[in-house]
Amino acid sequence: MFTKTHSRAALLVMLIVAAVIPFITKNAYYLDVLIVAFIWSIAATGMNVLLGFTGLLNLAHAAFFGIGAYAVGILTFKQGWNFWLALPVGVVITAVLGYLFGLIAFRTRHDAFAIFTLAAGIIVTSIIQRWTDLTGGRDGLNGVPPPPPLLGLELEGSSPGFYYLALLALIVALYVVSVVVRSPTGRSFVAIRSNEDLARASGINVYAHKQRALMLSTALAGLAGGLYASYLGFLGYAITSPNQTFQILLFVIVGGIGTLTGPVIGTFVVTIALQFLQGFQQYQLLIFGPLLVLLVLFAPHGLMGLWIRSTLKSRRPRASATPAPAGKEG
Amino acid sequence: MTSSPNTDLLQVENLGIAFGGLQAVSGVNYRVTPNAINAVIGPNGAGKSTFFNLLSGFYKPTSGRILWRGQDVTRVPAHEMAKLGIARTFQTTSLFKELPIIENVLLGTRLRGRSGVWDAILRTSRLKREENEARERASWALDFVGLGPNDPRPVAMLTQEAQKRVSIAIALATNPNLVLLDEPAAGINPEETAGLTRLIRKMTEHGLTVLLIEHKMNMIMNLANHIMVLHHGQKIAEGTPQEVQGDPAVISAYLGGGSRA
Amino acid sequence: MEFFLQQLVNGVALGSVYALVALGLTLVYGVLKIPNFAHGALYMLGAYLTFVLLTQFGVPYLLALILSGLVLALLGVVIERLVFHPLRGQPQVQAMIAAIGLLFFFQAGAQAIWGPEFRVMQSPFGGVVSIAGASVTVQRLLVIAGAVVVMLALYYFLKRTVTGATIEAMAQNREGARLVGINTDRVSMLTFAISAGLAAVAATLIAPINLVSPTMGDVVNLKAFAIIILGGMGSVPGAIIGGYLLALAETFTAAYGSAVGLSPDFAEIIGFALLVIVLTVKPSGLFAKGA
Amino acid sequence: MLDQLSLDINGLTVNYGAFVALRGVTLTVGRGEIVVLLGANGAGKSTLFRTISGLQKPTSGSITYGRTNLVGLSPEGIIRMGIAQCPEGRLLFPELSVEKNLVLGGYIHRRDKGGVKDGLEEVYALFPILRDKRHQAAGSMSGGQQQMLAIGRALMARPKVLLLDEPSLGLAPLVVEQVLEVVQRINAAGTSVLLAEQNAYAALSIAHRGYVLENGVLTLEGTQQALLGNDAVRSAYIGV
Amino acid sequence: QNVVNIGYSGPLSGAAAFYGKDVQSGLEMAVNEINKAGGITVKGQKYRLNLVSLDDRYLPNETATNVRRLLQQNNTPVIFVPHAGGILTVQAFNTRNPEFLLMAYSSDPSVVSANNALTVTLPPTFDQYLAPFAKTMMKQYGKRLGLLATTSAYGRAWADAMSAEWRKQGGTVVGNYGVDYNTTTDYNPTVTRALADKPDVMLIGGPSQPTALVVKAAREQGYKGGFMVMDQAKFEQMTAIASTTQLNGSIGVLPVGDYRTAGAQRFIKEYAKVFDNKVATAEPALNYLGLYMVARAMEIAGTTTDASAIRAAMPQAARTLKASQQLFGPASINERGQLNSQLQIALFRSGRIMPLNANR
Ligand SMILES: Nc1ncnc2c1ncn2[C@@H]1O[C@H](COP(=O)(O)OP(=O)(O)OP(=O)(O)O)[C@@H](O)[C@H]1O
Ligand SMILES: Nc1ncnc2c1ncn2[C@@H]1O[C@H](COP(=O)(O)OP(=O)(O)OP(=O)(O)O)[C@@H](O)[C@H]1O
Ligand SMILES: [Mg+2]
Ligand SMILES: [Mg+2]
Repeated sequence: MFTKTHSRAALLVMLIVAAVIPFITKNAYYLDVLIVAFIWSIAATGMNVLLGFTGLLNLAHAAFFGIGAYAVGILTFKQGWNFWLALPVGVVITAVLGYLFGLIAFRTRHDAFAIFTLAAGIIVTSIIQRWTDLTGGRDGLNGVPPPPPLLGLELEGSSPGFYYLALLALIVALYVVSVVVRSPTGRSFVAIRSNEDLARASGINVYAHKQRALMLSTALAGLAGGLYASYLGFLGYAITSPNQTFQILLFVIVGGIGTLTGPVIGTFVVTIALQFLQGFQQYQLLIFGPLLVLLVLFAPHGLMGLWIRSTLKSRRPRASATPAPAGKEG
Repeated sequence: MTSSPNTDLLQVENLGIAFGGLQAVSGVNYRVTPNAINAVIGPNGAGKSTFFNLLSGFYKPTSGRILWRGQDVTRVPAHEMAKLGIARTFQTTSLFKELPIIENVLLGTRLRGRSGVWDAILRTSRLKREENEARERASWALDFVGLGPNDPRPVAMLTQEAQKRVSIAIALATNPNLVLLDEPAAGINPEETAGLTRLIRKMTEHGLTVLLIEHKMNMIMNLANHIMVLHHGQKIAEGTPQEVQGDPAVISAYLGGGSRA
Repeated sequence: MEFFLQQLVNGVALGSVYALVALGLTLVYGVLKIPNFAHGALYMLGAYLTFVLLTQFGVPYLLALILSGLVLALLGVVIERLVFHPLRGQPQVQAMIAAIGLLFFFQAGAQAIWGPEFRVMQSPFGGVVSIAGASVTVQRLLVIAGAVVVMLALYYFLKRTVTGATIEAMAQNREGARLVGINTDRVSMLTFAISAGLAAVAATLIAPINLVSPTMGDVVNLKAFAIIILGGMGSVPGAIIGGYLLALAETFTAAYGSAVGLSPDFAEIIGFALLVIVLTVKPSGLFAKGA
Repeated sequence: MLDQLSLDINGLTVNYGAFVALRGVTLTVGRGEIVVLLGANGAGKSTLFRTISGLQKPTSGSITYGRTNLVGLSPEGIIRMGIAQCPEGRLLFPELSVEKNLVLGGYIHRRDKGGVKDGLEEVYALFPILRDKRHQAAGSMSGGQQQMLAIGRALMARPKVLLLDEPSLGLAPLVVEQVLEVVQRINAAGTSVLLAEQNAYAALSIAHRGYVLENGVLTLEGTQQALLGNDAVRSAYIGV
Repeated sequence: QNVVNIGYSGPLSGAAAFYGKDVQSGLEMAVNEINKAGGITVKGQKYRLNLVSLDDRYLPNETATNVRRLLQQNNTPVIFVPHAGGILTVQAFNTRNPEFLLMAYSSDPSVVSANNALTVTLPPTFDQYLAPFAKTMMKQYGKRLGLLATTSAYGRAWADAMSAEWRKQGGTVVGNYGVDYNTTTDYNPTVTRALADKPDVMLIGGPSQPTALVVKAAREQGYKGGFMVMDQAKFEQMTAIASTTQLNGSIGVLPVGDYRTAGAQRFIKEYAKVFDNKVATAEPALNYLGLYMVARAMEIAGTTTDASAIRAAMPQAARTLKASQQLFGPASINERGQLNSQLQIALFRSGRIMPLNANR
């Protein structure tokens, strides 16, 4: 219970800080790093729905991010759609493709599921590479327009306007995930993660719930991708690759799997850490790699897990090794 | 007790399943006596758990039919079976280990809910109504098995006996007509076994039908109204405890001559 | 016919390398349940090590092959001790992230030491022989022969020796293994040693045909994952058959794909397409045990 | 029985975090004895067994076998001393064949190929079903069959002290009888046995002595006769 | 002392790191030389140059972030980017506040056709090689062309353009078997396939070393025809892998060391000295040249901050470079911001590289 109020408070503080930043600095680089982190946070939150709450590792997550990005990019750039129409349509397209993907992917379980999705992701990447007429192929798509100004607020590039747009999208994503994981549906996700056979015996339609979790997860990936496309203006196939998926996975795990705020914190910490390490140029991964190893060794439940554990310790002498999944209510 | 087709709960005809070359269950005809305690006994590896897995939709039979209230449910998936009113427990106690008691039991109520993702996002009244119903049902089930809802610890930290009760509560929370219990008394002591016996009796008093696998003969012979004996996947005997106990085939295959058990 | 034969040799040589890499991965992944995404980096380090032995120390090729295998085996033991052993009992994704951390470290390390550019490893077996009209480099024959010898030895070890059985036993039940007196720590180390050693041998065999660079393991690594799933996880024959299957599929896509409208660069993803199709039809993989 | 020694446990305390699972337990398994350990669920029986086998580190106390202190030895070291366990939950190798499970049970004697073979024959003689299923994966057998395999695997180590943690769990009455007979036979051949059981009557009927463990503390100790005659024991562990 | 920061965002880690490092080396060498010679003089003030390099792993989004960082944290008036994706992304905002000059190193035609007012493109587009390559090779080896280029956007464009040119000159294209030169484990299957069509000439190319492997594989399988080597691959690097005998009959870009200009000869020697005997290719050479032009343009424009003015001074800067800095002959910059560096083509024949004149 206390962890819940704590994380609520933490969330509120974070939000307030996030909201005032554009008033403090107009530095396009800082805004850029934050906007990109907001966008990846949404994608990481989506991955967490599936991995953290439902226990399914989808290694095609970046592919869905890419599908959302290309959908919005193509609709606005090639079809001339308005961004505000293209974004929701892009999200729906991603979720529907997620559903179709699930039809086949959920025939497999456990490790086979993870590797199946890895392979599927690689295939999506290569389709995007080869379907030149639609996606621009290996050249990519250049010139995706920024969202049109809204209420006189400029939304182009690393502007405060886009900053608030991305922040708002993240808040919406977090809201949706938080209410869903607390609902009976979300509880069923956790049941599947915990014990699939018992869930089935208890009358939970495991397949249908996996599909729902996957659609929610891919919809969030699509939302993040759509924002990314109109933020950057350029789309290349590289954003759909397994490497991107691993990066998102990193965000989720560094922050703390199965917690609401973990993926967001993880995204920010990793993104900012990598910016700091930029000074080391080609040696940055020489430092980052061991940092990762140390992290999983000494904070196996991510930064949020570390934090929850320390609060638990102060409250109760016998701390349990596992953090309370956020899906439960006290 | 006479059973006409419309009071029939569960009936199987010529039921069988093979794993590769092994015929784990074969040609079993059986009818569950409604509102009674039915037992399945038999040597290890006789196919009892497999029989349960067939009834609850976890395995698809390679031959035969399963009828529920006269309807063919042979190919119905497990979660649908639960919705129809067949609940089960597993031989090795199976729980949502990292969740507390109440969450475990609430999950048993999930199958009656229709609310989905949108209800959660929009916080519909349906969601709230279902949530209240679920909590009521869950606390009823916990009450029934004699546990309190307020223990915040993950169930993995509870005693074996409490865990067994939780698993029964999850089954009861699904609002079943028929409960399949796979060795509920394994690994608990005589005192606790007695408590469990009382609990199972109470289930039939509440109008439930119980189908039970157990090796504890004292318990079974006291408790069961009707016993079926499986051996090598086949039914070798069926009847009241007295009938079964005296059956020479059962004695040689299963009970043996001694009285230590 | 000559064309077919040429392609067959190409495919079998490539398959030998795939099989060796996949074997190492399947041991660690299937047996210790660690998805070692750093496996490709070990492969890469094995190649560099041989490269250094050849160019800086003038060690003969075959000796370099053995030395590189041994040193990598040692490195396998070190990472098992330092990283994966302490992670025992944690969820799989933790090990996966640790492995990715190692991958970053090894790749960046290799770049820091040897630079980012491609290196060329000359093999002493540079000749070309003609077999039934197909011209085959001696190095390719060496790849095939070397891989087959190593695989037979490994198969014998795993299936016919008690020490080999301990690897599988520990995989299935660590505590059970300890109770019968198996030193599970030693078995974990042994598994990693074999796995990394195999990677180094595979890399040393293929490097003279291809190039040595810090990222040379990336693609092979992904393919090895596809192979072990294709072949059924943890299954030793599965990894071998899967390796050859994938290589032949790639080779023959390149060879005959254009007849059915598949461009040769499709060969690079045929493995993943195959995997998706196989798992769609048979979700547990081609050679999965049990039902 | 010359190489027989006694297993002595003195003031053993075991913690799981802050939770005390065993508190100052003192107990002896003498040469050639069958000793029964009775106790409700969660009393700490398995904890004691795990600690003897070296899977769990005690907080304090000693475990000696003859003159050797077992505390601090690895499980491998302990089984080499001749102390084997058939654990709760069986801990088999589910995907390996029955025979490989048994062969690995004789892992510490692996250099003695003939001995392992003889061991196999002995186990198959005790449990003929295992011979029939020797090529089947252990995990695909029924619960009871697996239990037999677990006992057989422990015997393959040719133990001098055999620890049996609830061997009758989930077994058919006929098989329970067989198992207890087997225990008696093993014992007659010179192996001391420490047996944890819920099935107190059956266990006591073959035992020499017994202990009662409650909430991590030994509360009662006595001979077979004394315990069978004890009212508290009768009501708590035997049932009326 | 005053300092002008010059930005660079390229792949310094990952699969393309060798390429990013090559470019970076060229820039670094120029910066060091200029500083050693006392820096640049702008409106009478002395300035030292400082290269700020950031790794973008070849990812456009990372390039965008890096560029914003360079602008905000380092006030760089000029930024070098060596890949098309990054360049195109940056072109979306380099003419807006704050403006900066983008030094683009990519032969992708869309970089030039974007008509960006603040971009200078360093490498020549590949179309100038098409006609002479085709003409020379068709005459010597025959009319059947097999395509075996890398599958990057660049490689495909090259292959398409060459097919058109080849047909225009009366040849036939017998097969198109692009493979990814960055990920392929074994080139043999594809080479075998391509040879089955009995081509007289093959178009190959990607990074130098894999390209050399393709040459080697083809020769080992008995191929006797000619190779047209795309400009991404450099003879001076290919010789480390394929023997000169195997390379005989290849046409490609003249190695930097084969220019008889004093600038090229000095550059090659210096580069080998500074970078531990690394072979200098056109990559470091052109970026080295680019950096000298930037330095000169700042002096001419009399500003280290005004990107438009620096850009405007670039043509004059190119013309007025000292002879020792003109690597390939007199450089010039055309109205679309493209450097004409006078690169030449070359033929490998009897174990030697012979320059040919590419200009029509
Ligand atoms: N790994 C553990 N962490 C925390 N507590 C544990 C752990 N293992 C056991 N316990 C607790 O220690 C106590 C003793 O457990 P133990 O398994 O030894 O009992 P037991 O007598 O063997 O019971 P059973 O008859 O159920 O097998 C129980 O309360 C149990 O909950
Ligand atoms: N998934 C499976 N694959 C292969 N064989 C199986 C499978 N499940 C069960 N079996 C086999 O079917 C037979 C019956 O097993 P089952 O578990 O039903 O026995 P049981 O009667 O419940 O025994 P116990 O009383 O020991 O629990 C056994 O021989 C077992 O090995
Ligand atoms: Mg059973
Ligand atoms: Mg126990």
